[in-house]
Amino acid sequence: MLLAAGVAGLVVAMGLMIWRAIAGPSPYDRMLAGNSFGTKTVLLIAVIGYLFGRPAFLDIAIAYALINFVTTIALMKFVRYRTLAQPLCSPHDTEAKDG
Amino acid sequence: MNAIALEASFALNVALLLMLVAIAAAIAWTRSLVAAILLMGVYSLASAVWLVVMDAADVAFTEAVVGAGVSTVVLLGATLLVRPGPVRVDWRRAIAPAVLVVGVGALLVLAVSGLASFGDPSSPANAHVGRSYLVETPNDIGIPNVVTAVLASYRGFDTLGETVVIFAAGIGVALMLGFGPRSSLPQPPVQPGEHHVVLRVTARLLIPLIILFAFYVLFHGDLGAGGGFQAGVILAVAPILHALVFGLHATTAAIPAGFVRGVAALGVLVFAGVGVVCMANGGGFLDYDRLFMPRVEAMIPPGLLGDPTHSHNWGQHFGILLVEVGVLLTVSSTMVTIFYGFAGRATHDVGSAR
Amino acid sequence: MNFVVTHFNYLAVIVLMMTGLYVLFATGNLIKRMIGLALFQTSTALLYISLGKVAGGTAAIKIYPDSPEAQALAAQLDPAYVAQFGVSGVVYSNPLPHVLILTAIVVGVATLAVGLSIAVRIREAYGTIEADEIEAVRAREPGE
Amino acid sequence: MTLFEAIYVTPPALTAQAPILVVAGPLIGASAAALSPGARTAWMVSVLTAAFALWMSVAVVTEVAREGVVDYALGGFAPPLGIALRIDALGATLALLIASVGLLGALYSGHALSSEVYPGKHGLFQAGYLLCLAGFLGLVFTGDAFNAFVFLEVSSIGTYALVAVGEARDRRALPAAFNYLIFGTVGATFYVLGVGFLYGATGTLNLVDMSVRLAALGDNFAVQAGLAFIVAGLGVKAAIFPLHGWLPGAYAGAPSLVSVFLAATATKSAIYLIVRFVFDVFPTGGFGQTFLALIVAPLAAAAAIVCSVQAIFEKEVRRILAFSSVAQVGFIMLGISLATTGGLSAGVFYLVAHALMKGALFMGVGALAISVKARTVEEFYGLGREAPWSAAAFAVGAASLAGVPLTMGFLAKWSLIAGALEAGALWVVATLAVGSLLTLVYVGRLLEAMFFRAPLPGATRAHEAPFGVLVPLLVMAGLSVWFGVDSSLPESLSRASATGLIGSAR
Amino acid sequence: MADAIHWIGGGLVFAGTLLTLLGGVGVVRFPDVYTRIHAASLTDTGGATLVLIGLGILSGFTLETLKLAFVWAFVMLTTPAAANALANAAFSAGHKPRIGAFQIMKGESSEGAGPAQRDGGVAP
Repeated sequence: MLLAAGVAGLVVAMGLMIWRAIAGPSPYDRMLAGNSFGTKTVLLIAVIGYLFGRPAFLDIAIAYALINFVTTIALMKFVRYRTLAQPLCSPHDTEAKDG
Repeated sequence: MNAIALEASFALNVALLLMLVAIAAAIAWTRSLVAAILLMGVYSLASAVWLVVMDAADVAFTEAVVGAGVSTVVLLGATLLVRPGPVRVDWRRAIAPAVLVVGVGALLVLAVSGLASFGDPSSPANAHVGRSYLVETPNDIGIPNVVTAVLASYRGFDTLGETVVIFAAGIGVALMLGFGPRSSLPQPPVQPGEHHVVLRVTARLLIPLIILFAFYVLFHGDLGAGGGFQAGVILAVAPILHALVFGLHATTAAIPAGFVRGVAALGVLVFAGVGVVCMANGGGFLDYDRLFMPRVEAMIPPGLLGDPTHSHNWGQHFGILLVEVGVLLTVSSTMVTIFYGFAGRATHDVGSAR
Repeated sequence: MNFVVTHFNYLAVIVLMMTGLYVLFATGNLIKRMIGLALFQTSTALLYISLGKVAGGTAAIKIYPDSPEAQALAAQLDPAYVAQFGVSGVVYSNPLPHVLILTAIVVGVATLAVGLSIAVRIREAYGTIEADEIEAVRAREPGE
Repeated sequence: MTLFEAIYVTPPALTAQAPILVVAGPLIGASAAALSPGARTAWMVSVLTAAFALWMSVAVVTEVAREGVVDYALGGFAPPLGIALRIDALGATLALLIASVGLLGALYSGHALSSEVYPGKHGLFQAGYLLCLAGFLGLVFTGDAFNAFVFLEVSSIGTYALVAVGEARDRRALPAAFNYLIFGTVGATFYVLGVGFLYGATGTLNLVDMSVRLAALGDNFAVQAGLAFIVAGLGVKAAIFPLHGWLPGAYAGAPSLVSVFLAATATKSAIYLIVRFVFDVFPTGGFGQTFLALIVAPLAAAAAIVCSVQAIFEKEVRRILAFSSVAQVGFIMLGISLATTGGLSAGVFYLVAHALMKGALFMGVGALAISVKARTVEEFYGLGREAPWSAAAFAVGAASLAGVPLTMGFLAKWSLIAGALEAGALWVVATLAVGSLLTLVYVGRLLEAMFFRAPLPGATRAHEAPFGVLVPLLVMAGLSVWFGVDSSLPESLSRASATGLIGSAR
Repeated sequence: MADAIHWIGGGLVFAGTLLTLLGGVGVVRFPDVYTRIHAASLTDTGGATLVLIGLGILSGFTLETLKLAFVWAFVMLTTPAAANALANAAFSAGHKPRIGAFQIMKGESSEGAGPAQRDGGVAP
């Protein structure tokens, strides 16, 4: 019962994230919503695995967490830096540029 | 608890489908390409959850890693290279497609009306061949994951074709976009003092874990959701993340583009080679029961790995594993080739092609 | 009305397919068209998966017949139903559509990659990825 | 069949595995070509692989001639659980055709490619070419509806990229390839949808099993709409009339090797699959044939007229040939939709004839274009005297297209008319007559330009294509004449195909 | 005992999802990027922790517990890092926070100003 209520809560939270992803207004809002949507799907998979009696689905949740991260980084690089190929700055690089 | 699971399954099915419709409508409606790409990723994640509810664990795995992962990255890479303006909408030009789409939709509804109702266990789709796989797999193949058994053994030829399709896509992208980073890649607009040390440290921690997880997915594919394809994509995510954080030049220095292409071809050769070995031992193509020569087969002790009843399935076990390794090699290296192609191409202007 | 309830999944999937096709045909932007194509292909996958769902079924990853897991799953369902449609006491969903769709998803991403790479080259050759502008450039070329 | 029995030297162990080797050989060859270090090695791999595929398909044809239908269960699982290859006379005919064109194309690519594709990409290009070959061969051999989709996509994905490579010569290849990709993918997805509905109604993917269960099922919306989706989806690939939009651009823009190969095989294998579904999978005289007669046949007739007219008004030689292909597909579909033994066998004969003549024509255009970048009809003025051998081969192909006696095209038209008269379909005869007259007009225009016009002032003078290009070209053109004189082989194959299809459905 | 485990575990899961839901409300209602990131990332990690601990209690000590720990580790590693990256990128791209000391100091409002704030120059 509690698990089912939890599932419902997660689905509603996912709906809210979709709203934010559609509404924007800035691309960072959208990315935030996408990333948060991903985290919620991870949790949802974990919970429904238990609810349906197949906890082995947790493997899928791990994959979601990984993919979600990589996608967010790719989007961030796209929006902020307009390149996928150049490295992200390390503190060392920036200091060299400043000096 | 029990009845709740069934009801929750139905409610989730409806809720997620409605969510998918909403996302699809938003994709159609939005004029921002970034939003469309991001929503496509969200769509993939949501449909993957729906797939879990529909008991399609393996498909959910694939859809998540492909739809939300690789597709998004490839779309972003392409969008960077084409530097598009906003998507224009011309309502006059949208009428004919709308009519066409409604026509197709009507035909689809007509077709669907001839299908058995959703979830019917005695529908032709579920009662005939699909059920036979469930009944026969323990004896024929001897692995728990029926989807893997069907994918790699019963319909292994399809999977060979699928591997070749991916290989062909790698060839196509390499023919179009070339192989790796150019010297004249654009410089990002970096503010003074801006840096991403958190990401660099996180990535360094994650990349080995990703590779480890990929091999877990590969070798666990017999027992649970997963297999060569999913593992291949996850394995490819490691160099992609590396390139995103540490730069493409650093990645190609570690994993050269030529090497990656070679591995892609090698994967197809491994898969087809398994088939040829089976043929050479007197079986049909991809008949894993004949993977070992009879002399070798006689040497396998019964009850190896503690499973006395299925020692006759050793050929199947090894065949599936080898085939999955072939799939992994081709898929991961093709995904990396595609990423190299898109991320490594410098933006060109008209006339300066090639 | 009853039809809508029993075939809800199929109808929702049809709406998704129509959306994908509409995006594909109504926009001139080549990248958006590829997104529409991907949407259409993914929705086709959803149709297959809906075909293979068995009410009360579970993923076609075998559970050992007498394990507590199997008993818990069987307890959710009417014993007569399990006896008729189950395989050694567990009702599974149909694995075949899952296998087919795994293949179809792969084909989808392959098409996406090739299509986008061609779109990139079009941008380099024509300076635009809007279908009507490409047409306009082509119309001015000799030999048309 | 005597020709092949004479040269037939295949060890029995290979004969038993020949069906799968036809498909798996090019797949392995493709990865070898992708791995090969230089352009020359890649070409040799390509030629050897195509030759092997041809050898094995000859073995399959002999086997089919002896047994009627050859079945091959993959993975050791009997269908419907496993995937099975099922080769009847029609499949064997098409495999022989595809493998022959594949080998000639591979030989031709030795010289023709270097002027069109950057040498560093030859390995990948040859790999893509072999993948297409494997895809088409797999498509005609498979006995499984979904496996056919996989091979459809193997060939298509390779083709999209290969067409786009033509941008080195003509940048219009790029939008054409993109268009082809969109159309082709929608078509393939429609096919998958149709197969999904058939699967939902029958529960099987194996074509033989499916036909048994469909016969028991009777009328059902899912089945009927499924067939409509399948024919529409494959109709895109086969360029059936309103769905042919991708074809002219793709054929005109692609590298000449790809044009040759596509013109000779791509639409044909899709037509094969349509025939397979309508006559083999669906019950005789049932919905399938009604659908063909009521919807596809009028469209085919429209194609035969409209696209011939379009071909007359085109300026570019390759586009003329491409529109002509759409019109000729119309003729083939007209023959097939008669649904009689005579009509079907005429359709199959026409299909083979068209593949050979279009192969020769596109190869001829490619050969002529090696020395001068001739594209439009005006630029072809006077080439007949400057490059006589290539021009002669082109002329033979054109004559066959127009239906001049002593060529295969004449026999094809003749048997089509005979089949239509036998079935009492006078409107088909009329369409054919009008279409043939229109064909004469554009063929005449091409030949006039090449042989009876002086070169444009200031045009660069062409010279004869290299030997390596000329040999496959002359062989291809020679086949059209050879089979026009001694038509026993294609005649017997198409007759066997038709009786196999109509008979097997009963 | 089994009943207690059921209630405690289920309660933790429910509490976790409630937290996530609250975070979702925050993401929709808060005024600018930074506050939204704040709402999302804190509740995501907190909610994930509660949910996964709850599931761990429900499952007892099996292989699944290990996998739960892995999921937890991944979520804890990636979500804050991604949030940090987003905030970092948004700030360096010129987004100004709408509330808080920064705005009072500079006296600027942010939403919709500056070219970098549009969809990276792609959207209208």
